[in-house]
Amino acid sequence: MGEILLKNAWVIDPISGINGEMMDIAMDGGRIVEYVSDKADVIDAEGFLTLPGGIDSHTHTSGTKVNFGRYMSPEDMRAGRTPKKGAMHVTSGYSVPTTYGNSYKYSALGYTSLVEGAMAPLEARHTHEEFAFTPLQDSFANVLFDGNWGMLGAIEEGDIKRAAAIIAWTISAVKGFAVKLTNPGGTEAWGFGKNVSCINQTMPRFDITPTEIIRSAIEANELLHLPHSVHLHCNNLGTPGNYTCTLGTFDIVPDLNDTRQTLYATHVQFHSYGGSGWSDFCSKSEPIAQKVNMRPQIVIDMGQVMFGRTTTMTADGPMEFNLYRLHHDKWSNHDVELETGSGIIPVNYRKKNLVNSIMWAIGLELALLVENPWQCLLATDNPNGAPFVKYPEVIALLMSKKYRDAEFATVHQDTGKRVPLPAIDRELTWHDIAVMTRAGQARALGITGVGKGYLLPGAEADIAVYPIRVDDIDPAQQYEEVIKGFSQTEYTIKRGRVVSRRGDALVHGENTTFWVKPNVPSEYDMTHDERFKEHFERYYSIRMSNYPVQEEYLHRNYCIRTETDLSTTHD
Amino acid sequence: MTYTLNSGRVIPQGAFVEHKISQGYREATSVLFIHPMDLFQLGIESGDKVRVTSAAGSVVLRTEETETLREGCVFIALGPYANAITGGYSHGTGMPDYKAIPVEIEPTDDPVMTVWDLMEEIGGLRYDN
Amino acid sequence: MIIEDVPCPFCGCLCDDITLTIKNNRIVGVENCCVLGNAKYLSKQRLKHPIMRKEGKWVEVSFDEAIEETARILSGATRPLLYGWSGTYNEAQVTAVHLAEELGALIDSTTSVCHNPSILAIQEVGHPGCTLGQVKNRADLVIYWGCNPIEAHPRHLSRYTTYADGYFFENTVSDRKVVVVDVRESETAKIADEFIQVKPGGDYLILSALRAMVRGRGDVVPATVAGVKKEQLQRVVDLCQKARYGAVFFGLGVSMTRGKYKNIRNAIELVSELNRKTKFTISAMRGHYNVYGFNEVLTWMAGYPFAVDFSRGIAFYNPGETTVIDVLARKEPDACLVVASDPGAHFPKTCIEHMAAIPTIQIDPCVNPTTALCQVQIPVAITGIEVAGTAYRMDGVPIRMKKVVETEFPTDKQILDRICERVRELNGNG
Amino acid sequence: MKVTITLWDRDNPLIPVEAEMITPDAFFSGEEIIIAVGNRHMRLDGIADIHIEGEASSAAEVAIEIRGDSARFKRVGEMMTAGSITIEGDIGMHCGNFMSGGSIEILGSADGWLGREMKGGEIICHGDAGDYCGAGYRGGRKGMRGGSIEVVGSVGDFACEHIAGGEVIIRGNTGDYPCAEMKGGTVIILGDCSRVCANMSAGTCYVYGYADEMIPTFERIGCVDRDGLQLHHFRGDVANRGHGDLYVARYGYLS
Repeated sequence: MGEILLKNAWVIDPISGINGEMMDIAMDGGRIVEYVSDKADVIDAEGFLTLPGGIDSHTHTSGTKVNFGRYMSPEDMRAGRTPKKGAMHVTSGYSVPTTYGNSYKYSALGYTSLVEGAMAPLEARHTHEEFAFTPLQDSFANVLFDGNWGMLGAIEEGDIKRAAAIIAWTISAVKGFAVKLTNPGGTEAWGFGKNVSCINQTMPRFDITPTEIIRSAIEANELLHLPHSVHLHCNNLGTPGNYTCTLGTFDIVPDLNDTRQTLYATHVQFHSYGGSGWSDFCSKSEPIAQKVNMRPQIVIDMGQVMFGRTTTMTADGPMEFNLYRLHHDKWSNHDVELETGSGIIPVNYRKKNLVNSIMWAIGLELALLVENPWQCLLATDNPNGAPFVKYPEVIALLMSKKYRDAEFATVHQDTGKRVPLPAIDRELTWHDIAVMTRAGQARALGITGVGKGYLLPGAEADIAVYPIRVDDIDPAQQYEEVIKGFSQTEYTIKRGRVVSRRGDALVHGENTTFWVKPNVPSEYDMTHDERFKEHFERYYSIRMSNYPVQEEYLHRNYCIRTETDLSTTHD
Repeated sequence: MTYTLNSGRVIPQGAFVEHKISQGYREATSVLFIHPMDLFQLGIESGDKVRVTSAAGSVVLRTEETETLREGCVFIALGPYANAITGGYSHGTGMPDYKAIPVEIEPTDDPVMTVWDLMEEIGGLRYDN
Repeated sequence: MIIEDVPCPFCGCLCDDITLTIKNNRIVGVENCCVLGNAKYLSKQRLKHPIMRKEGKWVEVSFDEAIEETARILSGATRPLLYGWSGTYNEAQVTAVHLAEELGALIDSTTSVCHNPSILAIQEVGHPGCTLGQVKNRADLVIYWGCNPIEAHPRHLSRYTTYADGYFFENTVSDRKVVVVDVRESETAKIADEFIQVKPGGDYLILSALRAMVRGRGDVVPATVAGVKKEQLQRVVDLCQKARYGAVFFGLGVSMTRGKYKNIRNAIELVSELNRKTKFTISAMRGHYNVYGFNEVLTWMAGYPFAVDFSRGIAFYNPGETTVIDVLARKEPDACLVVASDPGAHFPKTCIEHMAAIPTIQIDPCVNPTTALCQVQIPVAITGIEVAGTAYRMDGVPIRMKKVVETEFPTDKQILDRICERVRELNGNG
Repeated sequence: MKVTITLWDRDNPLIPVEAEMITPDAFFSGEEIIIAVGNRHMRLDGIADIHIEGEASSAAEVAIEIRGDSARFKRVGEMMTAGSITIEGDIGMHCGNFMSGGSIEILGSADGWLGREMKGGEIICHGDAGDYCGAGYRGGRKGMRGGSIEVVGSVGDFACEHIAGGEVIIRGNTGDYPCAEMKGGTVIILGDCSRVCANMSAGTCYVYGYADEMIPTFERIGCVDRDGLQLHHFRGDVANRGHGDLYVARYGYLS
């Protein structure tokens, strides 16, 4: 992490307003600086496309259910094995690679920060253990609150501040980053094998609806001034006709924050389905995208599906059971007491399958129909829609109508009648892609303040240099070159050090875990709340004192402290 | 006659797990639980010793009667005595047959070996400093 | 000094509510613990120095010499085997995996001889499971199949099932039904509402019959299956279908018997079938307090829960081929490292015969039957008492084990780190 | 091209050797044949004499003969597409893994996983075969998908697990659970077996001997005549919503 000078970089840095300039970037101590001395190591970027390090704002790489995805799938593990080589350890796995496998492959794609999409608080230690073995990316964990009895009880009582206080205690106890709701109300109902149909159905155990959970969590999130907004996996994932539920959900989102969105809706492809069943299943990307275009307080990610084998894993337990009944393959389920659940099944998205073909089209449509790229980020909900190694292909599809048409010709022949994709001519630009793969993520996650997502002095020196000369290729025509260029960086620089070169990881690396700690007034500190403690000791199966994730699990870490609006005198 | 031998965890064996060289562990793991009718047919009483022989080997155990087993089924706590008559074949699964092992049982006056004796019998060296 | 909420380093229940009284750096009082954990906490037996066999006799040696000898033996081996791991913490297990990778070794854990079949079954059909608190709060039907928690996991019933406080119960004991399936009337069977005494090895057949009956195809099932009358099976099916939440727990009585993983697969498929009617979960009664932790560590590092062969430079997994019992029975290994387990007491005779015939090294705090099979033994600190670290409860919940007394013994991790470092040097990768 | 591989006596004959490059395809391409003895990689000619006679214009014209102690040689013939391999003695695990064409003849016995995930071609084993003959890999997708295996002797447990296609003839007996999870293909067992076709969903299995401990969830359809024998026809496994066909000459239940 000494001095480095990256020369002749052709930079796109949307947050800094740089759109294609030849620059030299100086780094020292892991940060970007104005100048370095003449002792600096010099790296020649040779005019290659240089972007801030990639950020995946919604992926599943670490933790209980990810590891269970590996555990239950030796056939997936053997599909992607690499031997020990130089600084690289042995890896296994295709759709759910081992931690080292994830880290090396993401690094080869130029990614330097990853947000684990769903961490059950009770099992948070596991996620942090895996973060420690994902050495080449910084880590963030979304904390699941969809079925949190404490928070739901407070919402039922109408006490938003108490709900916020419980979020604050939990999120800092488990060293998490953001509030995640997965099928709010539904995962708790799944505890007795039930689900909720949409946002206005009352839950079985608490006298509240998903609408109230989502609204209250958003308000609580803003009271705590968390960097990221509420991160929502909507109700009814994967069911035909669910787009009305998604639209209804988007309608209830207030606009409460002027620096970022108030709601991040994840893998929206899975929530943009029309039809009354599988026989008349169709795309409803248009109304969904229109709604997003009208509501700047919402940011979504694509949840793009790509063809081939993968593994689906989500905290949405009931959804996975329905998927299991459809596929009759393996099914794992893991309900987490007083908090959430999860399910895992392997899938194979096939071009011959009409539903799969429509799903593939919907993700692309969302990215092309949402006008503002800052509002629709690129992700596959790795590995649910596809393993992240497919990102270069997704990028190429978005940049080339020709490529889309060529692919479209190979999918199920009836797809054209069910989706608007063939009629969409838009081709995204290099700048759009830079927004959708790093700048947009940094802004949506609220982490520009800690130096993520841009390349000006003061920023973290996380940089990806792709072997692409932007002036030499036309992405609309030469999509194969785009795929190749984004598949393997020339250099991936992490915290001011070259960690990956032409696909090989060069160093063991050490990640940083980012977590939040809201500064809560003592009357809202749950550590001393008798009612909270009594309830905890009575119904959890572990002691409250053993619940918080100890400092030992964090290694290198950065605590984002926030001031809150919880003080009682404030009202 | 052929009996079906099962092995499993029991409290006394578990409690001596950290003291496997002790008399207590030896006593807990070298007892063969057997139905009274089977004892009767063998012509011995509870507490008498028997030699138990399987395809994998044989071992001397002390009997203890119990009516919790079906006739023809015998039980032993898991441990080195059980393993002296367990084979190493796993049917390609990695898991040997620790349960439902066919065994022959005959009365004997031979002594119940100590754990060290069992280990030395297969080429080990006791450490009793 | 009183230390509360200590997690117990004995069985897979990983009870985290133990209270210890410490006087002069010794545990003198134990509260809330079962007899098994209690015996471990109060145990005084341990090996005091590293020992090595020289000219047919045991001699005390230094840690340096023992480590050097271990590294020399392992790095010179063509088919080294690293075995054990369930009685140590994740942080040490991680080093073990790196060591295996460096050596091109086989690495396997005690899982191989306990719930290996459960994992093979899960790999075929998945696992509808849950954390134990979910059972405690919700399950009105508990089925213990081929396990005897009263003797093997003594606090399982009081902390997580029959006798545990549950949110959805007024009267926790009377509102829950218990079914026990076993070949003998175990202590647990005595408290059951329904006890199914199955003929040894007959579990698979009964599970198939239950599945058909849940599907409404009892017509094909014969009048008696593996010693159990069809009427009794129908009663159990009715109990299951009426339950609001059923929880199945299974043990070695299913995994070790005839059919092995096919039994567990059948049980999982029964549970999946029942989920079409009501809520059901199934869980393995894991033995060692951190046997699950090793499965997790090896999985995130190498992709498989146990039995990984690094001999070709990549991770290869095939139980039956890469499992410890099989390689020992085939007499493949030419060196063996045993850590935090006791194969001498738990492996079939033919397997430990081979361990005695090759250079075997043990890292363990205690003298045990495996000691007799070794060339070298290195004593270490006791996890959960003298050293802190992570362990995974039987349901996958990770808990931090505490250090409650000081020790002069090095930790498993320290010893393994030094061996690993020395092996790298000997391999020319230092 | 005729390739004769004569294995030398090894210092420690119990250490397994992985020899997936011993295939007609590899000899035809002229690649260096690397094997692994435990964790040491080396050239095949470091542990065997290799004698090559004649030329070949395709892998189909390569005939390999293995002499000496090959009982611990694993993965011989893996992925082979054509040509032939003859093994004079016993062969280790995973012989003919994934093979899609050509033939393997084993004059002795085979260890476990003979013809695992095989797609085509044929294997004849004159001795016995171990566990998981014609089966699949862990994780339970598909076992053997095509081609044929004939075992003159008996086979171990879990024969043809997950089998999805192809034909297997076992002239002797099988162990426990032959054809478990069967999805397709045909298996003929001339001897005795136990717990046959557990959890099958499709495919056809004939047992000409005694089927012990039948799975209690098969529906008896009737009787058929085959090769002069009366066979009971069962359909199942009902527990698994299966519709496979199981024909057995004689059977019994564990009641």
